[in-house]
Amino acid sequence: MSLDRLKNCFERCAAENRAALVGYLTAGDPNPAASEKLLDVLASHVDIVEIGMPFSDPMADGPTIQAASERALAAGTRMRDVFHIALSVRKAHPAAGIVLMGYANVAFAMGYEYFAEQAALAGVDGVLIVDIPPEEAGDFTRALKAHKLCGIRLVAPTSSTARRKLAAEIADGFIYYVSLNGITGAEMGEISEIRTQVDALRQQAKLPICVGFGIKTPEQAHAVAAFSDGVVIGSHFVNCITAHEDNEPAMLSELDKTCAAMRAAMRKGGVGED
Amino acid sequence: MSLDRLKNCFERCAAENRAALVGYLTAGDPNPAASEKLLDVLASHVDIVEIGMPFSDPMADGPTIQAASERALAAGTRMRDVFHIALSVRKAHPAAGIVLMGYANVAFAMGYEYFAEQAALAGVDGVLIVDIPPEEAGDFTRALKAHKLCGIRLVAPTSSTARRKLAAEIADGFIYYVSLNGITGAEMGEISEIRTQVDALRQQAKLPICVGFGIKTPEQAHAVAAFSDGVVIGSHFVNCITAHEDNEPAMLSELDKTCAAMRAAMRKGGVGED
Amino acid sequence: MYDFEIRHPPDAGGHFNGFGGKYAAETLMGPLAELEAAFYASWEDPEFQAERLRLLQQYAGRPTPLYHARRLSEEIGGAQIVLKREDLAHTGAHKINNTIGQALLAKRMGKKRVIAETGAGQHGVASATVAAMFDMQCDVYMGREDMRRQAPNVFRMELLGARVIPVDSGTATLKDALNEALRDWVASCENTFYIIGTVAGPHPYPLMVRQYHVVIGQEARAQSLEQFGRLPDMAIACVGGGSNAMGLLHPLRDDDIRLVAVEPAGYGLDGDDHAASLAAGRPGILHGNLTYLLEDDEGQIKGTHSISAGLDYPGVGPELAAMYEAGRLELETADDNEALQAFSRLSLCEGILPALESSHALAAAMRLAAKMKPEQMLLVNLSGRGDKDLDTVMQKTKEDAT
Amino acid sequence: MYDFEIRHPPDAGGHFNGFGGKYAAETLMGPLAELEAAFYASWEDPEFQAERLRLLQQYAGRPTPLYHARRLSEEIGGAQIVLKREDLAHTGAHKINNTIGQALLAKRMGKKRVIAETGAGQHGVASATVAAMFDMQCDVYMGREDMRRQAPNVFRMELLGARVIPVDSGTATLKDALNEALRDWVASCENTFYIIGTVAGPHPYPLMVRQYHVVIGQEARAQSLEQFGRLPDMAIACVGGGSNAMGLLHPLRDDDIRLVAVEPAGYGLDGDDHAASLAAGRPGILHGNLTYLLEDDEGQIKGTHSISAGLDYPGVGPELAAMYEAGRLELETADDNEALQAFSRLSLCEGILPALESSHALAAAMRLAAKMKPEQMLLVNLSGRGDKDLDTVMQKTKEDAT
Ligand SMILES: Cc1ncc(COP(=O)(O)O)c(C=O)c1O
Ligand SMILES: Cc1ncc(COP(=O)(O)O)c(C=O)c1O
Repeated sequence: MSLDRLKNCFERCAAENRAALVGYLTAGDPNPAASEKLLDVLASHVDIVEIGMPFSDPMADGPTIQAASERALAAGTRMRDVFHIALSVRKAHPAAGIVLMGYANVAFAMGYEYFAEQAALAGVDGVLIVDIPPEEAGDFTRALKAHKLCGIRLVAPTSSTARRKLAAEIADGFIYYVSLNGITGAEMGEISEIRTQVDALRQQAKLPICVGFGIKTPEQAHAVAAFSDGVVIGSHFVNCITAHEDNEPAMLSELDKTCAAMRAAMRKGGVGED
Repeated sequence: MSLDRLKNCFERCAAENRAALVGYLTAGDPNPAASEKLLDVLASHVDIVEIGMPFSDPMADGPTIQAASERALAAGTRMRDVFHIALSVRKAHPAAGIVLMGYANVAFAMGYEYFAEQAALAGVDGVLIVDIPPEEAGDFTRALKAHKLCGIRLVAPTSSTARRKLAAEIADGFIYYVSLNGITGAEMGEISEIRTQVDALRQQAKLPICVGFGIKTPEQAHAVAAFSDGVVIGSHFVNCITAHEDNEPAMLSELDKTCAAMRAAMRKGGVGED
Repeated sequence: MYDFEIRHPPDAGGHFNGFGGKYAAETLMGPLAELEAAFYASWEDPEFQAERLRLLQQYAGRPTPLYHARRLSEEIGGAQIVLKREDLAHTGAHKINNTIGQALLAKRMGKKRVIAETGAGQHGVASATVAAMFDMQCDVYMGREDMRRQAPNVFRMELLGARVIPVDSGTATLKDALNEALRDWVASCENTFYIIGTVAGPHPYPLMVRQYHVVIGQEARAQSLEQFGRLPDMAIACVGGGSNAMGLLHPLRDDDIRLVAVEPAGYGLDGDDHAASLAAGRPGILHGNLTYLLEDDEGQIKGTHSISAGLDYPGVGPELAAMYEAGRLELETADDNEALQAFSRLSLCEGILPALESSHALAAAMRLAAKMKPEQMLLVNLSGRGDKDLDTVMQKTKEDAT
Repeated sequence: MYDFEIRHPPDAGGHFNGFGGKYAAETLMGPLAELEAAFYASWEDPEFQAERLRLLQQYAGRPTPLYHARRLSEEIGGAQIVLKREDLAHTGAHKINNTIGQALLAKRMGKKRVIAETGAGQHGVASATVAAMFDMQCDVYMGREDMRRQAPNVFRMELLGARVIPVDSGTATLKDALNEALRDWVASCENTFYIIGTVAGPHPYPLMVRQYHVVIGQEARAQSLEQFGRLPDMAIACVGGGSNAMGLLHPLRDDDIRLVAVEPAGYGLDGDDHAASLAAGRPGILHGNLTYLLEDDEGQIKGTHSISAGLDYPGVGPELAAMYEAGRLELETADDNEALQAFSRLSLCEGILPALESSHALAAAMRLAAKMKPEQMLLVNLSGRGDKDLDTVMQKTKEDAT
């Protein structure tokens, strides 16, 4: 089921000659109720919804997403809220891909098996845990597989050829290529360098390749869309929340606009490519 | 000359059946001019005038005499003022014993020889330097002797028999028995103990024995006078200056009364002895 | 005295009986592999080891003495208390053993910049110190709250030429500084060496830091035999991340000696105001390794409290977790007040001001010694000196007076 | 490494070529004789020496390392600079060598109370430290002005159980504290041992303190031969009273080594704001001995100034005066700014924060090393660590910024 849904997303996009738009928000940010609405807006624009599980110590995230985690936790967000939000996205957007993103300890504290079961019940398609590399992924991957969830794998500029091969082998759903050595929200790397890397990665991996980290403008997104199967936008969307503290309607409308602009940038070829 | 004058002082007192009164003030305290008048008052009551040479670091003195030194130095007192004051005492009180008391560095800085010459010219009879013990006294004693000045020696409760003998041998004028292990102005020791010590000292020394350190009341003075040849009063007299800061007439009159009371206490036998 | 055998190594993935490992972001997996290879190669390199030992001896002041605290032992009337004097090491704590090792490794790897996280400032100072000596750029991450509490150490680092970067995220203390250092490293790993300050973090850090600190226990073992003709019956150390504990205890692991770790009970184990990860935590994953953590039921890391900033950390080195679960490590705790009392007692009895961290070990040691016999011997790691804690103690004394 | 021969002893009266002696009040002559006898007897007593060595090693952390400051030497481009690391001794300076010796002697003499004077607080802390270990009452005299400047050391002493007695007389600094301690001792000598902090005071203090410190030079000599296969060409130390200087230099006196003492030039030798007794003073008598003093034309002792409280004293040990007049001691000075620069340079180049006292020696050493050849070797006594000086340096840095 889940495997199929992500696959379908990419196929649909390919058919429309565009890259998939993968959009991230932290669940529970700025509070569970508002978050549910925000993710609904997000899901109405993007192909794949990436739902961040808030964590007290988000070591791979920059200030924007750190703050989102802090807001969500301060508002009392718990894992059942995360799953509830996922489920409501699933219900309203049956075709959307849904991926949970987060840190190992949250899943470990639940128990990998129970975590996977709950995710599956919530209609989630895939899971990306930043700090469970392939070397430590054994039990976790088994739990995901048992519930037909995709284990998304990251590949970074520092990943060796051997590691890229390993990621390609064990990944499901898609490969997430991190476009820079750094944290979320940093400045994006050189487009030409990213393209070279993605092209090379294609030789090793049959899965779709999404590119993320640091993409902030429709122009950047369009440029990346040209040679990737999907473009991940995170901090840029979270900023819609940050910019309108306590003003929910403003958040929602800005997110709506921002998503629409990014969605438009997904088409392959055209202005951005010239 | 000098040797004779001190000797005469004690003989005169003995003839009058009293102990000699030895009175101390710091030269230049609170300033050279006032000090000259204060010492004149002092000399009119006491048998032997002990003139303190102010020093920046009076290690053997308690707070009262330390402060006197500080006042004198702050008022610009120099050694020529000290000698000038001694000379004016000499002129007004031809029969008075005059002893300079102080610390080694002041005499050393002048040169022992020049120091002794100046002292002799000022009519001084004896010199007591707190921190030149017999062991270090060679050059200094020679200089004093060359100018017929008495080298007064201290004996302390901690002085060994050998040291007492040494002091008795090399001393001139009188022996100054320190009645306590401590600094000037401290509490006086046990009278009976002091008496025992003085009596014992008489077996070794033919010189007159004066007792000092910590004697503050006529009663104490009277008790000490009973078995000694002289009683040294220091801090108690200096307090007359301390008590009347900036009020010279008051200082002078209080010193006059205080000296008179002490002088009266010098008689041997009588009330204090009962 | 010293030997270079790696005893009780972790498995190839850096696991100690399941604990530890490499729970790191993909970007760091390459640099960690490179680090691991460089560490093992350097460990086998006699020249590297000779240079490391030279610096430990001639620069850091090793061996540190083993001192029989006679007066204290007598007053307590139980076991003889013997102190391993890491307080005399350069910069005032055991931390320098590790930073010398890592800085040498950084140099060998051609890195021109080092970064470090610090809580109390001791590891930051030790890092800034070796960076100065090796002419490397040094940035130290420190929670803004800790910078306020430990201002003199901030100034020390600056005098040593390091830049201290305030961390405002999270609780603005040690764990957040570690997060921030990891974030820096992810972006800078090509030219930057991350000097972790304790036996935590992803493999090979827990192994590497342990190996740089085992000189403590190796010396203590040899000194004990030489000075007293015997080994101690018990050895005891405080645990923040566990570097001074592993340094002392690991080389005694195969001896018939009771090994005791002391965790900070803060205001008491009842509430959340402590940092006793083994005593009150459970296994979880943080900062690159699987270990005991203080967390809520959903795995969110808890804020901690200890009067000693160096113990104020919600995790513990994975090898300690493994030794604890294997029954080879006994557990004790000491709260803020017990630590303060031990601080005062050692100062008054022996003329040694212990670090508040070490005071936790001392507090437990005094308690345990009292139940032992005078012919028994208890070895305590005096991991650092208390000079850095004067402000804290002064303030506490003032508070208690009012 | 150590030997117990008393080389170049003074004459029977404690004179070194006329300097020194026993210029004390009669009351103290008895106690001084008693002390002298006890010192000589203890020096010949193998048990006493063994216990002293045991404490120096196991308590104070001797031998302290000899460290080749490679980076600094390279940057200067002259002689190789080698540091004797007294900064690593317990309590952070060489002072502990002396207080261990004197406290052991006090114990042997049955004294239950010790007193001390202190300026920077280092000797006070070292005295309070040994008093705690030996279970003796300890009162430390300290100028009120110095107490304000060195508040952390005051608190350290109090934590060690000592009473710090403020001195308001005179300039309220070190010389006045010494006066006050002498006043106490005159009254208390029966049950009290006065621990003087440097190679000054009446005989036998200058000899005694020197003998307690020669371990520094004996070690350095042996370490130099062992580590570098040679002796240094020059040895250099700062001079307050001269204890760290005599400790390092005296055992090298009979070698073909240039010996250099560095005095504090404060704001400059032109005015009175310095404490360079040998460079700018003349012979006089103070605090029980004849030596070089800073005084006016009538022998009144001058107020002094140095940025380092430990050098802020208007006299110098008599044996240094004798060696200086005999031409066996070269003289250099370093002013406040040069000392601060040396402080900063060693911190940045070698990761060692030197005491401001020691920074004077370093300043002169750098100057001299620059004129020497790279194959020559210059040994510097790093007499203490700079942690105690952080406030002073911080304030100075702030002042310079505005
Ligand atoms: C003196 C001292 N002891 C102990 C610790 C705790 O660290 P660890 O448990 O790694 O030894 C610290 C940390 O700063 C410290 O400074
Ligand atoms: C570190 C240090 N060095 C030097 C001195 C100066 O004393 P001395 O000349 O006796 O070595 C002091 C005195 O406090 C000191 O603390």
